[in-house]
Amino acid sequence: MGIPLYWWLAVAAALFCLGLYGALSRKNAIGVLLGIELMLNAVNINLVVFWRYITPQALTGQIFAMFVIGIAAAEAAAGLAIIIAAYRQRDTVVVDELDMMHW
Amino acid sequence: MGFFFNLTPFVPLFPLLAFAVIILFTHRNNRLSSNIAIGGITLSTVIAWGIVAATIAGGERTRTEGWQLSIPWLPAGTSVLDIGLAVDGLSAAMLFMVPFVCLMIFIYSQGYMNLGKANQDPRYARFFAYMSLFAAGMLGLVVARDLLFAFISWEVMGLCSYLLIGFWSFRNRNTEDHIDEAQVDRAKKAGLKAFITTGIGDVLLLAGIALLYSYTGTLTFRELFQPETLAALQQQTLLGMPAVTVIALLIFGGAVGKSAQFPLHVWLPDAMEGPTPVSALIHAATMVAAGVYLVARTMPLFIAGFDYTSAPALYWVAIIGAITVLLGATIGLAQDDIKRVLAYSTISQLGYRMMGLGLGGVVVGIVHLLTHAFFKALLFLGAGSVIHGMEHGHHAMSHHAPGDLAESREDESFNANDMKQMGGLRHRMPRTVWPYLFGTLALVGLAPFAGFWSKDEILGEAFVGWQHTLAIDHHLLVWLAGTVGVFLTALYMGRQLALVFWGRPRHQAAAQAHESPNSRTVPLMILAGFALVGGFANAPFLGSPLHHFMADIHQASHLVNVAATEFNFVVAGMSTILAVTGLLAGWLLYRNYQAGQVEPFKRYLGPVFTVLERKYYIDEFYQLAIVQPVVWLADQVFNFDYRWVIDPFVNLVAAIGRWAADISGVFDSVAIDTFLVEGVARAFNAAGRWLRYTQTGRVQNYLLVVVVTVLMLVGLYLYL
Amino acid sequence: MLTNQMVQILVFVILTIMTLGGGLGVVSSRNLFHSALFLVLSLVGVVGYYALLDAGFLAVVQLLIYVGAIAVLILFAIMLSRGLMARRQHQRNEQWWIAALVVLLVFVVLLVVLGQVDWPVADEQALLSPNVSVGQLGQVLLGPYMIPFEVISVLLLAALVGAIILARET
Amino acid sequence: MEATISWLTTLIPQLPVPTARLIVYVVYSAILAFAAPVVLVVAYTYMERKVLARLQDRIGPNRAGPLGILQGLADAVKMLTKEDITPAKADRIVFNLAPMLAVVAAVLVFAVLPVAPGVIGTDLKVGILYVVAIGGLGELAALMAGWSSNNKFALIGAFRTVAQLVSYEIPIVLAIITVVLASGSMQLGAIVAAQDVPFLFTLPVAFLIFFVASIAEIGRCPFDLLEAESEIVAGFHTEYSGMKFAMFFIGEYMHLFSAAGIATALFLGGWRGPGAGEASILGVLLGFVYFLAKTTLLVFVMMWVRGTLFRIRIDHLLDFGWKFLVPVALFLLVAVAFVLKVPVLNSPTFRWLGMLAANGVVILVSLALVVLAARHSRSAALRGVAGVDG
Repeated sequence: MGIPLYWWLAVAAALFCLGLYGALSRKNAIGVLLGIELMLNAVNINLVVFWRYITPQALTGQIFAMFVIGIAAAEAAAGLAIIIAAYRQRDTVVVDELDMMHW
Repeated sequence: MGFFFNLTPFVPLFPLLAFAVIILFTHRNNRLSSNIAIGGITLSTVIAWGIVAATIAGGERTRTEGWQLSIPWLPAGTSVLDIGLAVDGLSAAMLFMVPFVCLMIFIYSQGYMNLGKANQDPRYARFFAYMSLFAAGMLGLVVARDLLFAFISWEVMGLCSYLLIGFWSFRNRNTEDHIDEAQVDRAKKAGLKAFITTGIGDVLLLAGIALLYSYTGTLTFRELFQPETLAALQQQTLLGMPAVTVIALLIFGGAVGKSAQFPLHVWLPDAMEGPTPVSALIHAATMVAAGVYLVARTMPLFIAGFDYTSAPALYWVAIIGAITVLLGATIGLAQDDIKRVLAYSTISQLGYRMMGLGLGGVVVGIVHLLTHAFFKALLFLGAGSVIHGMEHGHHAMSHHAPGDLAESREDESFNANDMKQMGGLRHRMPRTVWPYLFGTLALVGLAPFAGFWSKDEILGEAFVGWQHTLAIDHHLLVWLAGTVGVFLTALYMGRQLALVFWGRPRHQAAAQAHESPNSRTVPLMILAGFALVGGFANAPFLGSPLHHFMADIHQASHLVNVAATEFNFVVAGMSTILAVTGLLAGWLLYRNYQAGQVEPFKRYLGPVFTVLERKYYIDEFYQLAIVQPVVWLADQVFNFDYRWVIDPFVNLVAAIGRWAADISGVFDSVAIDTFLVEGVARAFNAAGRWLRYTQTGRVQNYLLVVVVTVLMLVGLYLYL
Repeated sequence: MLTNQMVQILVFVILTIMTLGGGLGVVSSRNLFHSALFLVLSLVGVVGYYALLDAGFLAVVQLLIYVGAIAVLILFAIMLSRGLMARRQHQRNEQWWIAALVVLLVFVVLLVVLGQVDWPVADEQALLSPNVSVGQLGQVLLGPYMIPFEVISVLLLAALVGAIILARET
Repeated sequence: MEATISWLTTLIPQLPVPTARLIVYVVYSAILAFAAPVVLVVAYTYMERKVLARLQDRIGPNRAGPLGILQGLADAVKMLTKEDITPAKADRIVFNLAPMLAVVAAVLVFAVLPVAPGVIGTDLKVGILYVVAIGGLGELAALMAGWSSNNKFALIGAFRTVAQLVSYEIPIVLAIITVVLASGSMQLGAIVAAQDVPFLFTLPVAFLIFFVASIAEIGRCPFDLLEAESEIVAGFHTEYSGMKFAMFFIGEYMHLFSAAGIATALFLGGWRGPGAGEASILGVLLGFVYFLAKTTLLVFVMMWVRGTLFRIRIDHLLDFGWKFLVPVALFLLVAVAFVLKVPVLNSPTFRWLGMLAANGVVILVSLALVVLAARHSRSAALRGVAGVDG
């Protein structure tokens, strides 16, 4: 492979950090969800890279990546349903205003 | 015959399937649901008995090595976590009892929950679903091959106990049942109490399992009990003890919670807030048996390198058992609630089993577990029958009471569980009284009833062990506690019989009570048969067959005491005399007890009786020593936050800011200054908001804190 | 002249610009719809990564599920709550600058840590011939990973049912 | 493609192979992306107008060129010279990107289409999965167009379109899986190679499901709800005009061709036919002719359907997808998987016959169920009427 392993890991780390920043700083709940999707993808890149570079014969990395994609699908479905339900009830999707757990 | 072994997975699977089917599909059809539950447990029973037969036929090899099956659970990198099922002599012995007693209880419940009647429980189908899951949990534990699967089943049981004990916390108040807020509240609290109290034990057990896995890398019983593994575990030290002892004590902690040993016994008496079949299930076949079974199963860990000082695991088992025997039996003397007496009796009898295990006697403990399961299920179902009879009497009374008793119709103090309001029921309930009497004699331990053989085996083993050394050791302790326990047991059971079935009715309801239907009395009779003959399964004059059946399993580790005890006439004679004396004393004292009188025991014991009546104030002690401090601490933290430090500080800061603003306003009222003042105020305001950030209720704040914390932890890990 | 390695590096750089640029767009765009479209861009970049890493099946699955399903789902949700989304409101909360600092710190720490680790990279021969058989992937998925696979299926079903129950108008 | 590369390198010996490959790729893609669409669209619009006209007892275009053959060209010129309007409040960038994405999504499918023996853009191992995945981009384009137009009709149209596309993707995938099971590969080349007997004859139900759902995916009559003028004007492309509208239009016709092409590859044996083969240039050309003929036949059937059937209602459309096609496809999948695992049917002929029988059973049972349900609901309705009377 022509590309050093470290590059891949650095790109994945950068993507993860972008996602983390999105999850931490977006006001809108859907924006938070987008950030989480980015983080999941960063993790997936790592899994596949480790498969390709460290254990190219075993398929574990790919399998795990597929599981993560499955989880992401479930997360998106449930998360969006919650957001829609919250929007209906509270007429907002701003995370700061969804503080029913407050105290 | 061997083919039955391959059906082992179905033993826990059928009740589990029944649970799933009822919850998902049939919960609207009550009759179908309960029939599915009963069908599931019946199939389990059939297979389980087939397995028992196969184990008997299979000879020594089958009993020692058994049959096993392993399923890869989660392949993670290099290691694979397996779960599996296994059957050996010990499991087979349990498999004989558990599904059958469950079956009896299920059949009984169908009548108890008033199937098809007007006052049928509104959550009838759900009840059977929970019961099935409960049975599945216990059966899973029995056939577990490793601690992982055992723990899963263990937790399933914990969940079910919570759901079932608190079953009536959702009771629909529109039905005809005379149910009040207080009872609903009690049921709720009892469920929570059981869950939390056993949860304490579960945490210990989980810690023990985790330790075990970190030391050995396996959780399979058979691999754990290899002599090399045990020796290696003995070499390691942890907290000044061999690691194996620490692990054994942690596992015992789990058993203390589940099997209601002192000091975690407090949940068991409250557990009778659930429907009576649940009490029977918990006290006989499942919940409390689980702890005993787990200790028996992991006995090699307890025995490895046993001595009194550096590796005292077994010693503690015996001590806790002895304390529990005396504690349960003495409290049982002073209770008025018929089920509560039985509950404390269970605690006391559990103590016997633990004592037996504490002597290293796996077999004696399990034999007592088996016999006790039959007669305690019998007693509880009998008590349920009595209570139902009383309720019926109360119901009938309000419809056609004779004129002179009209005022008692609005009798608010009526309590169907109160023994002091019963009396003379042997005439009203002739088909309940005989099984109940059988159960009592078995519990008290009179030959030839089941309890006699199993209890005297424990005492005999202790006595023989003591004679061997003549030292003041746990053998002596067990023997003394056990013998005193026999007398106390006889005393409270004598009192109960006299109060419930003899004497004259002390409440109109008791006079009007009538017999329960067949669905309830037939299981009683079947169980009574077992209470009568069950003990012969391990009678010494038959050569202690169960002994040979189970003893082989732990022989591989060469550590466990597996020799069958000789029948000892001194021990047997002594306990028989004490038992008869106790029964007679209880009966004589309470035979002529009249409503409203001071109890005989209270007369003789005075303040001691009050202590017993209040259960040694243990609940109050817990309230004082644990619950209140925690609440107090929470209050203090709250106060710290809102009353004393943070909020006042914020307010103070704001006040200072305002004051400063005022001063500058007075000092220099020119508009330019307001800019600065406002800036200061805003800064303080921001500071105030900052200080409150810890309590924002906003997910993203918390998330940020999490990230920062993780970052700091990583930093610590890297540079320290 | 173009060598194989140079082509790979070129592709990698283009994909990185797509992925990270898309990611930056996701977290910085004011219009949420644009955010979601940037997410698609970023995810397509990841598809390219997978293809570059010889994980062809995974690339197609990523395209199918992320772009075809998840992104469409998110866009749908945004359109359903359109009244709020269209407003050009501030998309950052007050703690955004702390978050930015912390995340930057996390990134630096990650880079340092990743650089310190001595990765056990497989030998040349193994790297040249990775196992890319889709058939084996299926075999493994329904063999050793049977139980996790089933659990994921049940989880998806549960999420589906839960989502319907949550989002259904009562 | 490799042949072209070697030809190029022999022509210019100084040229290194990677560079040559790059050049060839670029040239081929250019042909694929620009030339093919225009030719296809012009040809198919002409064909469609003629076929529809004949079905409606008209003559059709007959002014531009002999037999009106230049009509398509005239239309194209008209379309390209029209004013290109962007609504004032539209989301400009997204608005402009959407039609491009629509065309790109249609073009990308061509990459795996086996048009002639050995002539295939790239024979991916997961080719058919790739086709399905690319379908998602089309939905994305519709969503983007609907959102960015800032127009209620466009938005609702986008919703409808995506709901329809998502619903009909499921029966398509299930039908494809039966083919994958029967052929044992997801590679389109291998699927074509596996069809000694075309799957049309062994899996007719799968073909029907695929074909019907494909029509819905392309959004043609009777599933052309996005163009239900009386309800939602013109769907998600209401606000588009001129060149950008032309791009949606091109995308649609390319989609038509690629759907028919995939159906040909999956069910009609692709380029296979007497004399076709990779051995000689003649065989290759013959294969291409077969492929084109089969594809055009399917396109013709679609036009025939358009000329014959009426548009169905949106709820009926969704019901038909979810309550009929999906269950039937699922049962078919199970039945075919079962037949393939029956050890007795180990000779190819028996396996073909077994699959055919399974198909027959599935279609008979499902039709019987439909008839029963219809009868039931009809009698219920009648009883309702009677109840009102009584």
